[in-house]
Formats: sequence, structure tokens, C-alpha cells
Amino acid sequence: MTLATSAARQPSPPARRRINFSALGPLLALALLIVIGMLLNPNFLSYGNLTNVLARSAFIGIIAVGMTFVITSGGLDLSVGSMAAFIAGTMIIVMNLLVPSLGASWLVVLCGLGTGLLLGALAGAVNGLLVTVGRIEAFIVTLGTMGIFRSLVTWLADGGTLSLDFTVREIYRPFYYGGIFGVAWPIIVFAIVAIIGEIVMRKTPFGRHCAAIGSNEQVARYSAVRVDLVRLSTYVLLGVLVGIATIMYVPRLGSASSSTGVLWELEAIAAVIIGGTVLKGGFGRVWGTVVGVLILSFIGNLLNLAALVSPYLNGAIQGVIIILAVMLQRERSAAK
Amino acid sequence: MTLATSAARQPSPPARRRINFSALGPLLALALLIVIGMLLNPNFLSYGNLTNVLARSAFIGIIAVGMTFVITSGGLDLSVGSMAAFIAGTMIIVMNLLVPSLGASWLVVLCGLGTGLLLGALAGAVNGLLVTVGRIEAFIVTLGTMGIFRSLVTWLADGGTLSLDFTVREIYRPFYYGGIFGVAWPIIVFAIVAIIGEIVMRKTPFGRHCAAIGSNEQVARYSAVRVDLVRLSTYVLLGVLVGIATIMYVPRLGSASSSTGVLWELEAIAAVIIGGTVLKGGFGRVWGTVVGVLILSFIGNLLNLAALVSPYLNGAIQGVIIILAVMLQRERSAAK
Amino acid sequence: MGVAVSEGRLTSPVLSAEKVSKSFGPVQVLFHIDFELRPGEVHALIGENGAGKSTLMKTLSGYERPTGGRILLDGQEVQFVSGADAEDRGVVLIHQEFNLADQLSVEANIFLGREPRRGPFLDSSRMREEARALLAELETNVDPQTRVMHLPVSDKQMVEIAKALSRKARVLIMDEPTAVLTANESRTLFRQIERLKREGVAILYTSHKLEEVKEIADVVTVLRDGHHVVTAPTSELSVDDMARHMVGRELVDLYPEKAPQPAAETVLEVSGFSVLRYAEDVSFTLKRGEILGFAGLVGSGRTELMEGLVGLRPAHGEVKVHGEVVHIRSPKDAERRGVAYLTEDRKGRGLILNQEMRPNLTLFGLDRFCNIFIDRRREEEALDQATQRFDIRAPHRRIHVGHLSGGNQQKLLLAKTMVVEPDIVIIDEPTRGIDIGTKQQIYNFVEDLARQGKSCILVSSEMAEIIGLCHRVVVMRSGRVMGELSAGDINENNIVRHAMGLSHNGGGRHDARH
Amino acid sequence: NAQESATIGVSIPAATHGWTGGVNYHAQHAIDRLKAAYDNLEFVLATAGSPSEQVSDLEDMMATRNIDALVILPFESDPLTGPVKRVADEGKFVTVVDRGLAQDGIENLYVAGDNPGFGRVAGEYFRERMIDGGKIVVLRGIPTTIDNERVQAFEEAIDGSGIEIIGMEHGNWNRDDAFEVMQDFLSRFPEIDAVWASDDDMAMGVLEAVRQAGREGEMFIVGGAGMKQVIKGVMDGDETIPVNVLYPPAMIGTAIELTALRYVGQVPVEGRYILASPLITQENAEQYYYPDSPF
Ligand SMILES: Nc1ncnc2c1ncn2[C@@H]1O[C@H](COP(=O)(O)OP(=O)(O)OP(=O)(O)O)[C@@H](O)[C@H]1O
Ligand SMILES: Nc1ncnc2c1ncn2[C@@H]1O[C@H](COP(=O)(O)OP(=O)(O)OP(=O)(O)O)[C@@H](O)[C@H]1O
Ligand SMILES: [Mg+2]
Ligand SMILES: [Mg+2]
Repeated sequence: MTLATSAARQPSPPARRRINFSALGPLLALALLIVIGMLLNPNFLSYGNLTNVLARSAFIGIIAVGMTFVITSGGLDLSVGSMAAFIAGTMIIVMNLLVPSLGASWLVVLCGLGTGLLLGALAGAVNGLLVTVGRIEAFIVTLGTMGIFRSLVTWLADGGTLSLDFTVREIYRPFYYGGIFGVAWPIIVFAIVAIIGEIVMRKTPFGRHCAAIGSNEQVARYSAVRVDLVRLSTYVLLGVLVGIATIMYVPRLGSASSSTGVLWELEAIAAVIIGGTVLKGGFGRVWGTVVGVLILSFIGNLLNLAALVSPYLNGAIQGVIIILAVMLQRERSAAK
Repeated sequence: MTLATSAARQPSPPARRRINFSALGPLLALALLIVIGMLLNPNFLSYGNLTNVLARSAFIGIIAVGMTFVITSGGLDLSVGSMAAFIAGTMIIVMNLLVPSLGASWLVVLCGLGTGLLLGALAGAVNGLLVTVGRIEAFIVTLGTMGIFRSLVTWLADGGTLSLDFTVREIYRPFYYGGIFGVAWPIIVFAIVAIIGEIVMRKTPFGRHCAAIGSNEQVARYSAVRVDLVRLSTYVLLGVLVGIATIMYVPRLGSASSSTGVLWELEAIAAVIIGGTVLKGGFGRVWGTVVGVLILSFIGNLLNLAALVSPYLNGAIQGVIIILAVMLQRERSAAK
Repeated sequence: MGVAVSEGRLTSPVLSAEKVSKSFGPVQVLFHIDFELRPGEVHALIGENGAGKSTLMKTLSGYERPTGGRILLDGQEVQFVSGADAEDRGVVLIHQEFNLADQLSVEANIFLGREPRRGPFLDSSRMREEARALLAELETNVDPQTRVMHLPVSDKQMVEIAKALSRKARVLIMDEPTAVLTANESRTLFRQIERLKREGVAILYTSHKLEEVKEIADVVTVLRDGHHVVTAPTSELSVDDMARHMVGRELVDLYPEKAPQPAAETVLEVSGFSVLRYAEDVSFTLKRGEILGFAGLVGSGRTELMEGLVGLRPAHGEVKVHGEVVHIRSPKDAERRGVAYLTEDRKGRGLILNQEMRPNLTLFGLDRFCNIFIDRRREEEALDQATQRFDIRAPHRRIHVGHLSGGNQQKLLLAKTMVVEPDIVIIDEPTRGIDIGTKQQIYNFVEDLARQGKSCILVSSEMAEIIGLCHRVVVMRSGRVMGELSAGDINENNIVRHAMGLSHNGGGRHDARH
Repeated sequence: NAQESATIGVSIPAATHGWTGGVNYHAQHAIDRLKAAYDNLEFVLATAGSPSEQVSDLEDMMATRNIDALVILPFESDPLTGPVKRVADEGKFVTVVDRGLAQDGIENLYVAGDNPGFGRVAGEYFRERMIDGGKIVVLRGIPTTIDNERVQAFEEAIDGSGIEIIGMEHGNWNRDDAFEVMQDFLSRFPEIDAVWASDDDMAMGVLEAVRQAGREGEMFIVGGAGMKQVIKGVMDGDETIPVNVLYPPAMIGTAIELTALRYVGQVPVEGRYILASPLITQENAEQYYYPDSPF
């Protein structure tokens, strides 16, 4: 007694196209920034400047790639900046301690690298365990560990600055300033991390599970996704990436103090959101994050390129551009 | 005919009890802190110390009450600290400008207050409009305006500190330092704001609508809730409350600078979450926020009252206590 | 009536329940249920809304732990740790509520948690192929790449089914799979069920469409108030028997007397109305005391048209309420004009699942419950009235709406819409997932409204509902009105012809079933 | 020679507290003044919120602005040493202000405040004034090397004088923080004879807390850096804040001017200019009072 026939429905094409357009958003904003940069200063696209900007965006960039996974799965990590400072401080202490016995050698640097990665994984695991096993809001957990890591590095440095032994620094220096084929190492590492991140997000079960958990934890759990494990992994992954970022950071400045990495968390999260990842979880894209990081870096660079206004207003211009960049991308997608 | 209709009429005891217990969490943490405080220092519960702690928590407290509404309806506001600094700066400038024409009088102070409230409402409206009409993520909008407000105040102060005219200051001073029946004004205002906030959240359509929007925007829309209007209102409300907080803040030190209100946003959000409001929206309680604010204030007070360890580690202890406080509340509710 | 195990069920049960009980806190939902499921058999579980069907199914498939009794798999006692654990052992459940991650694609959802891999990577091409094949078997045109949130409910249901089929079940449990499907889609599903049955899969199935049960089930088990009532071969039970067992009393005619012919007064006049991308140039009128049906195939744009009318979608055209031209830009405007819309998507758009019944009931038209503050007492009274009037059955009144049984959610949604006492009520698929007894109550309720001089637009894909209730019927196809039927012309044949777009070119081939 | 055009990069910390605010003000003003006076000078001013941002600023100045000279007030010494050295290695003229680099011989010109001196002068004042010893509390700045140097020198200066530091907390060179810390010190200690606030912003916060508690007569407060309000108070013979220790943010202006001289004057200036941290008392306060400065 019901309607017996049903017209064949076609899959709706507009939905598809819409995604593509909104995806173009951040890229468009980036392109616009680059054009403005070129107009402001002919040196903007010079090899030197590009290398500088890309290399320095590598720290936040590497961290933001990890943050993309955490946010996609519905989490958050406010502790990354402090964590980086803490890892940098500990790495320096370990390397300095090893110099007397091992001499200033590659071995010392290697031990430093190991320390960085290990600590990153550990710190990430602490956050992850408190969130998953402890069942505490990620915001609170990482706000807490943010304070803890920051305090620890201040305490380790006795309120001052921890400096890497000068001879070790010379060995370690090429990690930031060197490169191959004229491409600086941080850029290479960032690119590798970003590409792997993008592949993991799109092509592996892990990435898919992150999105599923962020979208609907209950569904993920019902579908045999090991929710806690995946969630824990995102934090550990982020921790390791903070470790890698710190490994690139230490040779740049050769020191760590309580002001190291301040506000990196905000920058990393902002990059992720600008890139189109949803803050509440469920959808994330690594390449968007990369674009977001570049947008933020180029804004800073642009402000140095042309002394347009009082430096006091830099923050305001930055704010306006961030809002505009995202608005641009929203408008485009709304238009479709 | 079924287990239902009659049973439906009595409130079931188990559900009730569970809610009560989880609700007790933050209160318990607060009680514990107070006991520890009493053990550490007999002055902890002295009238003077309590007045100090409560009065200074009033700024964050008043803001956090507004933040509860924003977060409950699924939003976020990172700009409140900068907004407070900007409002404080403008209020001071306005009052100083009026002194020559009006003389140092109550009238000047009143104009200052008006400026504060108006600016707060405006600033909140800017955030709210960008979020609702502009359809930009609240995180991005308020990250942007955070930079903008902060820059503006730095620029207004020419990098330095804006100081209120000394004679006006004397008239204005009782706003922070005065009180009635031995209760300081900031405490009274905070209490009033909190009580009204709690009533609005629980007893008015506005509060209901906030929770509905935060839970499921679609359902709210289909239920004739004017989603954009409500959302906009939460930001304006928060702006006005930031204005009120600033009105209480200015007479305290009589100055504003670029360092005013730094990190207030984080503290306010943390208080809200510690109080049991859900970061992703849908459920909020104002009294929990008040408890959260008090917890945070007492932690800071305790650390100053008892020099337990290296001051470098204060941040770490703070972090641990925050995590423990929330864990306590989660454990209790899980146990039931 | 005791348990009537019939002869002819020779194979031993693959999954069975022994004295299974289930309580949520102090509320007992299932009482000592005995139950057997055999390979190659389609077993239907029927009962009123809230009888415990979904709960029993979840208990059998590991999503809920029984609080008493045992569950046996192949004669061995098992304790499933989780739904996933049960799935690993071949017991798969299709949930009543959708169990899909909205932001993920169809394909990602189908394979979620069991993705085929090639090395460390997802085997995308295989997934795409298999997803396509599964969906093709179900004869849906869903693109595996679309995100689930863009899908209509019936397609979501098909994706759920595809997901379950992909799990290679030995026992397939389906909780009201056909509630949101069209007859055609249901038919495809039944073909799949036949196939699985031949392959020896045991199938447990529930539906409120008793004809359907009669048609495809081999055995029927009836639950009432959490108690086992009867188990019998379908051949031994007529549809009326089933209904009688479910409700515990004799059911009179399903459809009430038609309300008296509407007055001449036109309360709503819509002309040249279009909703962006979904409906074009729609015109119709509604009279006082009239029940106007909207029929059409799924996707014909009825829902969108109605959403456009109440300001939920961008739309343009002329709308007159009580003769006055109005511009309705939001549901609030509509409500002020006395127009209310009841959505077809109760979970996504109708109810806030993590809140209690009271705030849900009063959310729409909350201003009726407050002077300055919300009057809690008045709300509680309204809830009392609503539970009575709509027979909403909840274990206790502070239950989260998400924990209500599907049918009771639907009733609550109806109650919520009626809180504003609209003059013109638009109800979209009001009886989805509603048991036969309650359906009758709802029909009576709608007739009553008409008798009281209210007007009602009924959008429904249940042809019988439209025919049984409506004074007049508008038939839509692809966003356009194809025709209007009144009084004596309202019959299945006419509706189908219009819905298929055959009326203009003088018939042609229509409905092969009749 | 005089007519050659030159670009001078100026890199300073962002205005996040009173003293750096003063630095910003004086830098801006020196630049405005010099630009107006000399057509051939071009300036690039960059403010940084962290050491690593400051390094980025240096990189940008080198890569895109072709600076000829750099005037830098390093955020922190150690992390900036390498990057500044690279600028110097490119043959740029480098002026370092306030915070010395970790390696000697990088800069051409060093205009410095004396951080240990800052703490020592304050300490010596306490020693003189409190001959019989007494109980004091100390508010420290943001945990940094500068702060460590100051506090260490202060502690050394009062060592053996019978002055006891009964409480020491970080006020982060911030008025609000200092206000709250002092409130708590006041409830914690019934007897406080003096406060070393180690910074004028913090001194203002401390003063309010003391006023609120009504204990002005009981203790004196010493800040530092030379904020105009404080100097004014010292001039007027304030009892509660009787003296100040100079640490002038104006040193950045001096450094910029000295650097500019190289391109407009005949005599290139090089070497070390250490600005002492004198004690400002009622007698000499007037010469340190700049009513127009924001600081
Ligand atoms: N998690 C839960 N907590 C409390 N009560 C629950 C929960 N889940 C189900 N119930 C209650 O158990 C009873 C049986 O619900 P169930 O969903 O099994 O009914 P049903 O037979 O499937 O009804 P319908 O036909 O409406 O889907 C209902 O009264 C429901 O409110
Ligand atoms: N092109 C499309 N893209 C995405 N969703 C669509 C598209 N077309 C229709 N839908 C969805 O299909 C569902 C059913 O279509 P619609 O509501 O227009 O038909 P209807 O006549 O109301 O049918 P019914 O209510 O019986 O499902 C709606 O939920 C709608 O959102
Ligand atoms: Mg059910
Ligand atoms: Mg529909």
C-alpha cells in the first residue's frame, strides 16, 4: 500500500564542487599575500628571503602538522610551546653534560637528538594518557602541562638562559643553517613531515580513524575503532613532532629559556584552523595547515618588508589579515 | 498498560543523585584548597586576605560569567584580555580629556563608566557580527580582534602606560577599594553579576537557547530559536561584562598599558571549563564558573602565602592543582 | 499466551537468549526473555514503541550487557565485550538510530574500523570498488565519495545496510531498517535478505509495518512491555493477530472517520513559490479544517518546499496567511503567523538528544512558559499533559531524550510542535517508526485538529496515510506540482500516475504491481 | 662621508611592559628626529615578542632591506649572539644596546646599562638606610638573565648587613602581578620594613597594595629604571618611595644617534659606552625628569 516506484536519484554534483572551491580559499589568501609582498618589495621573492621565511616557519609548521591530527580527532593541545622550551632546555643540558666525557663530537649531538625525540614522545604520552585514561578535558590537561613544562624549563635554567656549549653548537649548526641543493634543512624536514602527514591523514586507517573519532566518538567506538589508542597516538605523534621541531630550533639560537616557544601553541592552532580543519573535530587537512602556517609567516615577513605604520599596530594588521584570509575562504565557499 | 505513564510523573532519584555528585566536584576541590590554605597559613582565612583574593578575582570572574554563555552556545572568545586593556586605555584617555572642561568631578568618572560599557558592547558586537553574519570561526575572529585590541592600546599608550589624572583617580578609587558593610565593591559586583548570570542561564529563554544552540544548532533553528541573534547577544553580553570588569579594574591602579589583561582570556576560559561547562557547547553552569574562578585565585594566593618551593616552580604547582581539581570532579562523577 | 515453538524449525539455533533481563538503573526494560535465532531464518521482532525491541537487539549484539540471563552463540555461552567484539564473531547490528560519522564519506563509513589495507595504506581502490558493488546491490545511486551529512535519511539507511552487509555476518540484526525507506528501497532490501537467507544467515528484524513482516518473516516474536508474549511462525498469525498481541487488546479500524468537509475559508494561499534548487513555481491553497496531503516520491522536494515556507531555506514567491500577504523569513515569523513545521528528521533537527524531555518539549514556543523567568511548574504540567495526550512512554521523566525509544521520540517531537498551538501545522512524515496502535492515536489527533478548525498539511510517503486521512492531495515530482486530487479521486493509482509524471501524456505504463 | 645614504636597522623587544615601552618610545623618537634632520638616512624599526622572532627580524632586514648598520637591544644575550655575529660578519656596523652578547668583539659599538650595578646601587641604599638590619621583601622581574644579575648583585650588596629577605616572588615587571604579590606578602608578613620592587612598574603596584593595607608609614619601597611618575615623587620628597635607581630606556635613543653619526658626521664612533645606574635622590632627581616621555 505504499508508493511502489522511486525515480532514480542522481548523486548531487553541487556538493562535490563546493568542497573544491572552499579548498581553494586558503591558497587564494596565500597567493594574494605573495602578490602584495612582491609589490611592496622586489626582494620579497628573492632566494634569501624565501629561504628565511620557509625555514623559520618550519618549527610552527612541523608542530601544526601534529596539531592537525589532535584537533581532527576532537582534541586540543595548549602545551606545545612550553613543551618545546622544556625539550630544548633538557637537550642542551644533556649535551653540555656529555661534552666532558665524549668531547664535542657528533655523538653528543646525536644523544641530544635522541633526548629530544624521547622527551617529545614522553611529554605527548603524558598529555594523551591524562586525556584518555584520566578522562580529563584536553583543554585542562594541556593548560596544566603548559604551566608545568614552562616552570620546569625556567627552573632548569635557574630563571636565566641555558646555552649550548660553543663547540657543540658549531657541529650542530648546519642542522638549521645547512641544506642540500640550496634548500635549507628545516625546509626539507618540514616538507617531509607535511607530505607524510598528508599521506597519513588521507591514506591510512589512522587518519581516517582520527576524523571518525572527532566526528562522532560513539560511532567510532561502535565501529571497532580503538578510540583511546588512536587519541593517545595523536598526542604522542604531536609530542614527537614537537621534538623534531625543537631539534631544528636548538641550533638556530643555541639556547633555551623561559621565553622559548611562548605562544607557539596559539600560532599552531591558528594555522590549523586557517587551513580549514574544523576546531571541533571531524575533518582535517594537513596541506591546509601548511598553507595556514605559510600565511602566518608571510604576514610577519610582510610587516618587516615595508615599514607601513607604527610598529605598535603590527598586531592589528596581523589580526585583520588573519580574519580577512579566513573570510575570503568562507565567502568563496558560500558563493557556491 | 506500560511501565511508563505513571512512572513518568515522579522524578527518578538515581538520575538526580548522579547530577548532584558530579556537581559537587569543583566545590570539593575548592574546599580542599581552603583547608590546605588554612593549614599553611593562619592568615589565609583572615578578613583581609579573603577580601584581597575575592576582590582581585572579580575581574576574571565577571568576564568568566560572560564567557560561560559564549562557550555554552558553542562559541569562544580569545579577545577578552586585550579588549579589557583597550577599554581601560580608552576610558583613561576619555576621562583625562574631560578633566580640563568638566574639572575633576564625579561627572568625569560617570563619562568614563559610560565609555567603558559602550566600548564593551561595541567590541562584543564586532566579534559577534563577524561570527554570525561573517560566518567565520569564533576562534579566528577573536584571535584577530585580540591582536587588534592589543595593538590599539599599545598605540594609544605610545608603547607606555596610560595613567589616569590623579585627582580623578582619587574620586574613582573607592570603586575598587571601597565597599559597604565591609564588603568591597568588586566583590559585590561580582556576586551580583554571578547571581544574575546563574538566573539568566537557568531561568530564562535566553539561557535555554544558548544551551540548545550549543547542543545542536539545527534543532535550535528548527525550533524557532533566532540562532544568530542569540549568538550575537552572547558576545555583546560578554563585551558588556568585560566593560564592567574594566570599570572595576581601572580605579585599582589607575593605569593601563599593553600588559594589561594579558592572558585573562586563558584564565577565564579555564575557569569556565573547571566549573564544568562543556568546551564544545551545549551545557553550562554559571555557579561552576564562579567556583572555577575562585579555585584559580586561591591557587595563586596559596603559592604566594606559603613559599613552598622555588618560585620558578609556581607554574608547575598551579598546573598540577588545576589538573587534580578537575580530576577530582571527574573521579567523583565516574564513581557514581 | 505461552511460547509456541512450532515444528519445522529443525536446525539448531545460532544465537539465543536465555532468560535475558535488562535494567537501566532501577528501571527494568526486559524481563526474562527467551529467544532463539536459527540460520537461514528471518525472524521478526515486533512490539509497541518502547516494548524493548531495540534493547533486546543491542543486548544480543554486544552493545548492551544483559543484567540477567545468558546469551548463547552456537550453543556456547558468550559475553560480548563490545559491539565490535560481537561483529568479530559474526553478529552484526544495524542500529535504529544512525550510526554513521557525518563528516566522513560514505565509503569511509562503510569500512570504518575494518579498512582493507595494502601495506600500511588504505586500499582505496578496493574500498571504492567494494563500496560501489555493495551500493549497487542495494540499487542506490549514492556516490561513495559524498560525505554522509549531505545524504537524505533514506540514503543514510542504505549506507547503514551496506555497512552491515560488508561485515559478512552470520547473524544480521536489523532495527527498523525500512522505517525511512521507500517501498522500492525496501523491496531491494528484501531481495538482499532473501539472498542472505539462502546463504544461511540468520536474520532478526523489526518493523512497525506489519504487512511487511507478514510478507518476509518466517517466524514472529511479539514483545509487550519488556515481556515475551508469543513466538509463532508467520503463517499462523494474521496481521490483526500481530497487532492484537502487541497492544494487548482488539484494534478497531486504523483510520478514523474523515473530518467533516473543510469550511470555505482559505487560511493559506501559496502562489508562484520557489525554493532555490528544490522547488519551482508551486501554488496551492489550504482551507480551514482541512487536511491537505502532499504526496510524491522521495526527493520530490516536499520537505524543502515546506522548509522554504517556514523560512528555513531561501525562497521566494507569494504567501498569504488568512488573506494577508506575509514574508516569513524564519520559523519565528512563521510561528507568529500561527504556522508550525514538524521536521522529518527527528534526531538531526527535531530533538536535542542530550537533554531531558522538559526542555525539549518547551524549546519551541518557550515564551509561552515564562513571564520573565521560565515557569518550571508550567513546564512540568505541559510535560504531564503531553505524556498523556501523546502517550509518551518513558522510564522516568528526567531521561535524556536520546535514551527514549524511537517511537516515543517521535511522539515527543509531535508534542513539541503542538505546544505553540498552531493554526496551520505542517507535519512531515509524522509516523516514521511509530507502532500501529500509536499511529492510530496520531491519526485521531490529526483529525481532531481538523475538527477544531485547525488546518494541517501532511507530507507523507505512506500512501495509505494520505488516502486514509486527507481531504485533498497535492502530488509533487522534481520540485513541481504535478496535480491535485480531491475527495473521490484520491486513490493509489492516481497518486502514482502523477508522482511518476505520467498523467500528462495520458497514462502509459504504470505501476506493475496492480 | 656625509652624503652617502644609509639604512639603519633597529631591532628591539616589543612594548610588553613599562621599560620596554619606554625603549619603544625613545627609539621611535630618535628615528623621527634623525629622519627629519637627515635626508640620507633610512630606518627600519622592528619589534619582537621573543628571541626567535627577533632573529627572524634580523634575517628579514638582511635579506630584504639591505641595512648598512644594525642597532639591537637583544631580547636575550645567548640566543642572539650567533645571529648578530652573522650580521657583523656580513660587514655591517653593529651597535648593541643594554644586554651584552655572549661573545666579545662582535659589536662595533656597545651602549649599555649596568644590570649588576642596578642591583648593587639599590642594595647599597638599603644597607645605608637600614643600619640595624630589618625585614624586606623582593619582587623580581620575568625570569631572565638580567633579572638574575640584578638580584644577585642586590643580594651581594646587602650581604652581612643584617637585612633579611623574608619573601621573594616574581612580579614579572607587571603592575597587576606586583599588586597581587604584594597584597599576599602583606597578609603573610605582619612586619615588613622595606620592599625592593626592582622596577618602577612593580613599585607602582606595590605602592597601591601598601596603601590599601594602610601600612604606608611602616615601610619604604625602591623600584628602579626612572619612570617619570616615580622621579616626580622623589623630587617632591615622597616618603614611601624615597629614591630611584636609573636604568634609562632612553639609552636606545643614544645608541641610534651614535650610530647615525657615523653616516652624517665626520667622526665614526666606536667603543663601549656604559651608562651607570646612579641613585636618584631628591637632590638630583630633576635632571632625570622627562615629563613628556610615556615612561
Ligand atoms: N540507555 C537507556 N537508559 C535508560 N532507559 C533506556 C535506555 N535505552 C532504552 N531505554 C528505555 O528502554 C525502553 C525500551 O526501549 P527500546 O528502545 O528498546 O524500545 P523499542 O521497542 O525499540 O521501541 P521503538 O519501537 O519506539 O523503537 C524505553 O522505555 C526506553 O526509554
Ligand atoms: N541534491 C541533493 N543533495 C543533497 N541532498 C539532497 C539532494 N536532493 C535531495 N536531497 C535530500 O534528500 C532528502 C529528501 O528529499 P526531499 O526532502 O526533497 O524529498 P521529499 O519529497 O520531502 O521526500 P521525503 O520527505 O519522502 O524524503 C532531503 O533530506 C534532502 O536534503
Ligand atoms: Mg527501537
Ligand atoms: Mg521529506
